[in-house]
Amino acid sequence: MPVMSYIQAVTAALREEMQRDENVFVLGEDVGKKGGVFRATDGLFDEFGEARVLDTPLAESAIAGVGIGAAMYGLRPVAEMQFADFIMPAVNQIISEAAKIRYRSNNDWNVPMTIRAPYGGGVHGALYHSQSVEAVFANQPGLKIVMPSTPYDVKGLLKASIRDNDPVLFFEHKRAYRLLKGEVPEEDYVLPIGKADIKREGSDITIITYGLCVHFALQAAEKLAEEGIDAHILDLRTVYPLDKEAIIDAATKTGKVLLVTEDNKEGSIIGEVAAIIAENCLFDLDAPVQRLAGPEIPSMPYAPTMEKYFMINPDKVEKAMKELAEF
Amino acid sequence: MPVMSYIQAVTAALREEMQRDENVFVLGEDVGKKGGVFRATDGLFDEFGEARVLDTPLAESAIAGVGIGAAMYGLRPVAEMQFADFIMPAVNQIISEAAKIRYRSNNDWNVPMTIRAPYGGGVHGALYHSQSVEAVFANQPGLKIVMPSTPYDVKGLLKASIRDNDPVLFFEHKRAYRLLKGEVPEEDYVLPIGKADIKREGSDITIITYGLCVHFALQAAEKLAEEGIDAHILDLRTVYPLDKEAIIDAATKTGKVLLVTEDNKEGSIIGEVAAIIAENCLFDLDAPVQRLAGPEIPSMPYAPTMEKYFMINPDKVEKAMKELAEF
Amino acid sequence: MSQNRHKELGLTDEQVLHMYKMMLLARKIDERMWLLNRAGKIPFVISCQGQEAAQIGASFALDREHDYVAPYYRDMGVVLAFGMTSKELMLSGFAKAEDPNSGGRQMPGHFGQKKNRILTGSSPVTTQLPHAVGVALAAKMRKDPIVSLVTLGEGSSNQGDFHEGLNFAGVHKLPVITMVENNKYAISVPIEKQIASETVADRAQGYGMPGYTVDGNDPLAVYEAVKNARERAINGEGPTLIEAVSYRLTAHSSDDDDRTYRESKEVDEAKKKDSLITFAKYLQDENILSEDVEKQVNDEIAKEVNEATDYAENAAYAQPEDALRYVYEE
Amino acid sequence: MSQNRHKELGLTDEQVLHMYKMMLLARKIDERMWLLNRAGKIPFVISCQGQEAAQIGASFALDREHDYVAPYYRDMGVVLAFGMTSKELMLSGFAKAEDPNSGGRQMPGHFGQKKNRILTGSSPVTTQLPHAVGVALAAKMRKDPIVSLVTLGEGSSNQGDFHEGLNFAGVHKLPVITMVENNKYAISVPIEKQIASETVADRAQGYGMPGYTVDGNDPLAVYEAVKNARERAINGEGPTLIEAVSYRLTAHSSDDDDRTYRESKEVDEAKKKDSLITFAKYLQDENILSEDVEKQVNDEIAKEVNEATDYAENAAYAQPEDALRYVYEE
Ligand SMILES: Cc1ncc(C[n+]2csc(CCOP(=O)(O)OP(=O)(O)O)c2C)c(N)n1
Ligand SMILES: Cc1ncc(C[n+]2csc(CCOP(=O)(O)OP(=O)(O)O)c2C)c(N)n1
Ligand SMILES: [Mg+2]
Ligand SMILES: [Mg+2]
Repeated sequence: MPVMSYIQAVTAALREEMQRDENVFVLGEDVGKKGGVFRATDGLFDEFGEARVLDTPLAESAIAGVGIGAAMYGLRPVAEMQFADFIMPAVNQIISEAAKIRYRSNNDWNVPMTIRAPYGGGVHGALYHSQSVEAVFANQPGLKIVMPSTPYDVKGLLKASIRDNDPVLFFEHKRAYRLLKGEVPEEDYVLPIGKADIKREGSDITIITYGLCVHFALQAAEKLAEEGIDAHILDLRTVYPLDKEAIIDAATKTGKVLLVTEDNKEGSIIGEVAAIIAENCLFDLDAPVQRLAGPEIPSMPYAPTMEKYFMINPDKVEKAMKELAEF
Repeated sequence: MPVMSYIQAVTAALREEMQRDENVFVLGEDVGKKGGVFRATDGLFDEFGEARVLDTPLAESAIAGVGIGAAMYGLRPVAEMQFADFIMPAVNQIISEAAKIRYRSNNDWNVPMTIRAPYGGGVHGALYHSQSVEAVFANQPGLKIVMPSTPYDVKGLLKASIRDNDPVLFFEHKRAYRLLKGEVPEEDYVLPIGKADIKREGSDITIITYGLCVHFALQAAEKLAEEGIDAHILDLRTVYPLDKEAIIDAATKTGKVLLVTEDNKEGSIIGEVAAIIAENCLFDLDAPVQRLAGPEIPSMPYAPTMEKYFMINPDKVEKAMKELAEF
Repeated sequence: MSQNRHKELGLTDEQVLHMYKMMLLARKIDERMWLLNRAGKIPFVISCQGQEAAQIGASFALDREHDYVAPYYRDMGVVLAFGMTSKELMLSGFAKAEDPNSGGRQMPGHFGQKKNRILTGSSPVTTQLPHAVGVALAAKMRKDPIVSLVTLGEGSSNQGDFHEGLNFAGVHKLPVITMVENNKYAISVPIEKQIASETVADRAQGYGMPGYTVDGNDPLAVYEAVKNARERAINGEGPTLIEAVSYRLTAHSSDDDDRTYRESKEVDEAKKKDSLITFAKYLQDENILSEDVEKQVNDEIAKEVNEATDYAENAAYAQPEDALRYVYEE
Repeated sequence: MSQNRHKELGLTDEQVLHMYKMMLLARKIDERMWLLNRAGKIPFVISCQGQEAAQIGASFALDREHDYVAPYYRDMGVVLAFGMTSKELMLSGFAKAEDPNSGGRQMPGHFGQKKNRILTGSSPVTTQLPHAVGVALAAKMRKDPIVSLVTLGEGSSNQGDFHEGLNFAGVHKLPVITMVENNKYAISVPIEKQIASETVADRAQGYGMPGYTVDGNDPLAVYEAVKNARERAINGEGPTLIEAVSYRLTAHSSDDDDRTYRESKEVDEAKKKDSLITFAKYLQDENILSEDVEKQVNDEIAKEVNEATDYAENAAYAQPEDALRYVYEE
């Protein structure tokens, strides 16, 4: 199996889906000739031409809204928001429109659109090129939010998102783009949206997380294994709607749960995860449900001192895991 | 003490603050001559003139953005979004700008702006005139979100919001506008933003909620009192950032907690409340943390059958309280 | 109106009579909705009154078998012309399960019907504009010879989506026609406080497309403008912005009292230009609408509206648990 | 450039020399930032190069003691003219605690300094436009005789906030000047794929305000346009839209490689019109910039940039926990 980077898996999924279905097309800022500011759409302009790899004007609400219209007509747009931080002007189109079109038309119309966006920090991106924005959308039935953690998951989940008949927000961790590499089958495969995935089996403590933090948790788990602490790691993969069953299973398995997100804590995805646990497996717990997250500040600063202070890293995860194990 | 309706308390707070401080002004759609579609700004146009009670063009991002600019200049704008559902076009200005201006300028600039919006259902408003939108904003440090439940709280908290030197989202339940009446002092008073309030002391079960649901919970509590079930009711009042201490106190007091929101459940405010409890008072609990909320659908439908099915009401709250008491 | 204008436009007598009937049908359904509202039978009405001419004029200039429309809440005329029936509109008014727009989930005026290529609409204004642009983009990509028409109010032309959508259409020369139905008010706010430009059509230049202001009380003037725009679009020459100026003859909606912000004299003046009166006059002068025909038309419409009302009133609501369906694909 | 143009505009020899010095200072700081970036000392640069004439021309036409500016990320010229120092800019480049813009919290180019009436800026483009309109509204309410200037790129003029903000300003006739710095690209996307209208100034009509396209390489042309706009604004005649056309001489930012989407020939052509060259030539022809003066200016600036760099490089970062401060009022 070939080894690819996280971003190469994005490009491969896009290319294969465009080859497979002529209704699939890409639109966004700088996705065409330049191949995207991160080069996620590299080569697609040459292979599929301008009509299917469309450089749009700098206007996110139009990118989403035009995508919705094209999707209602029967195409499968894959819209890129250049940075997740810049999805905000499109919130009305995403929440008021894309999320509600099937429901409000009583199943008459639907929106098979994927919106991709690089999120996350640790890249000297400062306040507006580092944010985790999933919580803004994670209360909107009609939407699905996918946040993969490995190249393998990226390819399988992006393909599934593009084929999904409802709108999917697909957030890619920008620091993972070139940092994470892994085996990715050349053949066609899809992974199920809505299903969490056990990334490590273990019996002492449970870590539930998603995105780049899965990687940090795995690193920490390897270290702690040497100390005899055996961590069970659940990767949410789809952060909305959550895979309740998998969460409950993972929490009850060890009775000690640590939730990790790179987002600031209050109101983040892992609050809902904690609530599911508190509602469903309270009496299986041996320790309070712990949360490790960013501090309650608007976003991570640019200066390296403060950025590092904000970012989750393997050491912080290890420390929290150890504390929980010792509880 | 005079008795006023919830909406009269809104108008009174606006009038008094405008009289008190000439920097306070109101802007929004139809707030001027018409006095607002709900008549929340009734009479202000005549009393303070067009310059301070400004009918804006139909453009929410401009209402928020122009408000931010005026606030940075030193005024105290009170912007009205005609319905909370229509705040979505302004999300970028609120999340990217208002919330982050103090932080990003390292305390150089600030935004003393209040954004008022009527939210909530049960008024035949259908999908787009019934939503609870607080969860969209409840992960954004820099913002405060106030959702009062009584005319008394409305007046004290709206005044506090207007005087606050940071941006405050002030959501008013539109069904409460004329439904709820209560005593409101004529004199000037403010209530603290960020503090929850015990609306009923009790010893058997704890209900934590906010907005119109406080009223439902109080009604249900009266009924259950006859059956010997004594409910403790905490009104969050400020839903972001949450009053953690009050939540922990209320949860530990009875060890049985029911959280209630009119919003759909997953990703709502009460998930964070549950997480705080799971993190801080797990071993004080005698029952799983229960949540009563709307179903996982985009918003409540128009047809009375389906609207009723969605809306929280005293009976639904009573049933949930009883079940919890009997756990 | 001058003689034989409709023939100059290539419209037969039958066609203009058809147009008139549809304008009248829209008006009559709307009037019935108000009666039902005042009788406490339906909670909400939002009216087409005063805008029927623009709606029918524009629709008849399109290919109603193939083109797409993204109407706004006042466009009863547009959806009727695109195949929605009186019965279906009444089902929507009563919020009954059979309502094809939303199964009673949305308020009346929130149109949508896939089989008739009517995009589903919401309440936040102007969001439909980029959707119509997206349809035009998709049609262009697929080389389908169709256009999309999107309508909105003049107040709504101040939303960012207007700007972003029209610029997108202009850059990519897409076959989309935007018609602003300028009825001079956005709820209580008169046009002078909404829009700084002299006309809404003035905005077209900023998007590299032609812009025209036409008399929205004259269905033939609107027909002509939209017909030309459609030709441009089909020829690959890109989008057009059309402003149809009329007047909102009713309050904003059944929840509004317009006496608090406008003079009844102003409304009375506008009523003199009501297209139902002026277009009827034109057809009478052209000997198309004889007294007999008029009586017959009125009777037919009255019967249709009565039957639609009765049917809808007696139809069933959706079951409470139906609210749970169709959040995602099932 | 024709003779004595600056005197016709009421500018003294000293003033135009001052303008030139500031343009050059901006250029030299910017060049130094690139060197520091390439040397791995600062992670990010976004350039003013090619736009200094517009920035300085516009700023000098304002009352730099009282007016407000809402600059965008390329506006090093504007903030220098409004009182930010070279040292402060370098502190921002190095993200040090003393940086007055953000204490090292934001990337360079995210300007803000209350004491100099420079509104704080963010990354999402065009959000600053309504802010400048809000300042103008507030000033009008308080009857303060000032204006606000907001700048943005031509690509950014496609955002909804452009439309909503300018229409608001137009309706309320507010003292705000909007200058679009049209450098022909939005990252890799050339203007033809960004904007459907012929010029950005064409959009002014849609907001009931005058719009002008001027040569952005000519500081005097920009000065004149902004000066007139300021007069209009102060006289209560409302807002103006100005488009200053130049060219982006560098890659979009230090993260961009512009060779993938534009020909180096095109860049070379544009460099011939570089305002640092053409304005220097004008000043030489006017005997304002003799060889001696030029040498002295260059020396002064080199010294200033060196000192600023050294200071900033040696300054301290904020402490990690400083990240927790100033979320709310303390
Ligand atoms: C985004 C948004 N903001 C506010 C509203 C509330 N609202 C409904 S209709 C309306 C006025 C619309 O005026 P106009 O566009 O002129 O259309 P008209 O009703 O006059 O036909 C307003 C403010 C809304 N529906 N959507
Ligand atoms: C809302 C938003 N979307 C996308 C971006 C990413 N981005 C940064 S600059 C830029 C291009 C801006 O072009 P233009 O407005 O012409 O300004 P220029 O950089 O050419 O001066 C883009 C797309 C952003 N900053 N904000
Ligand atoms: Mg109108
Ligand atoms: Mg540019």
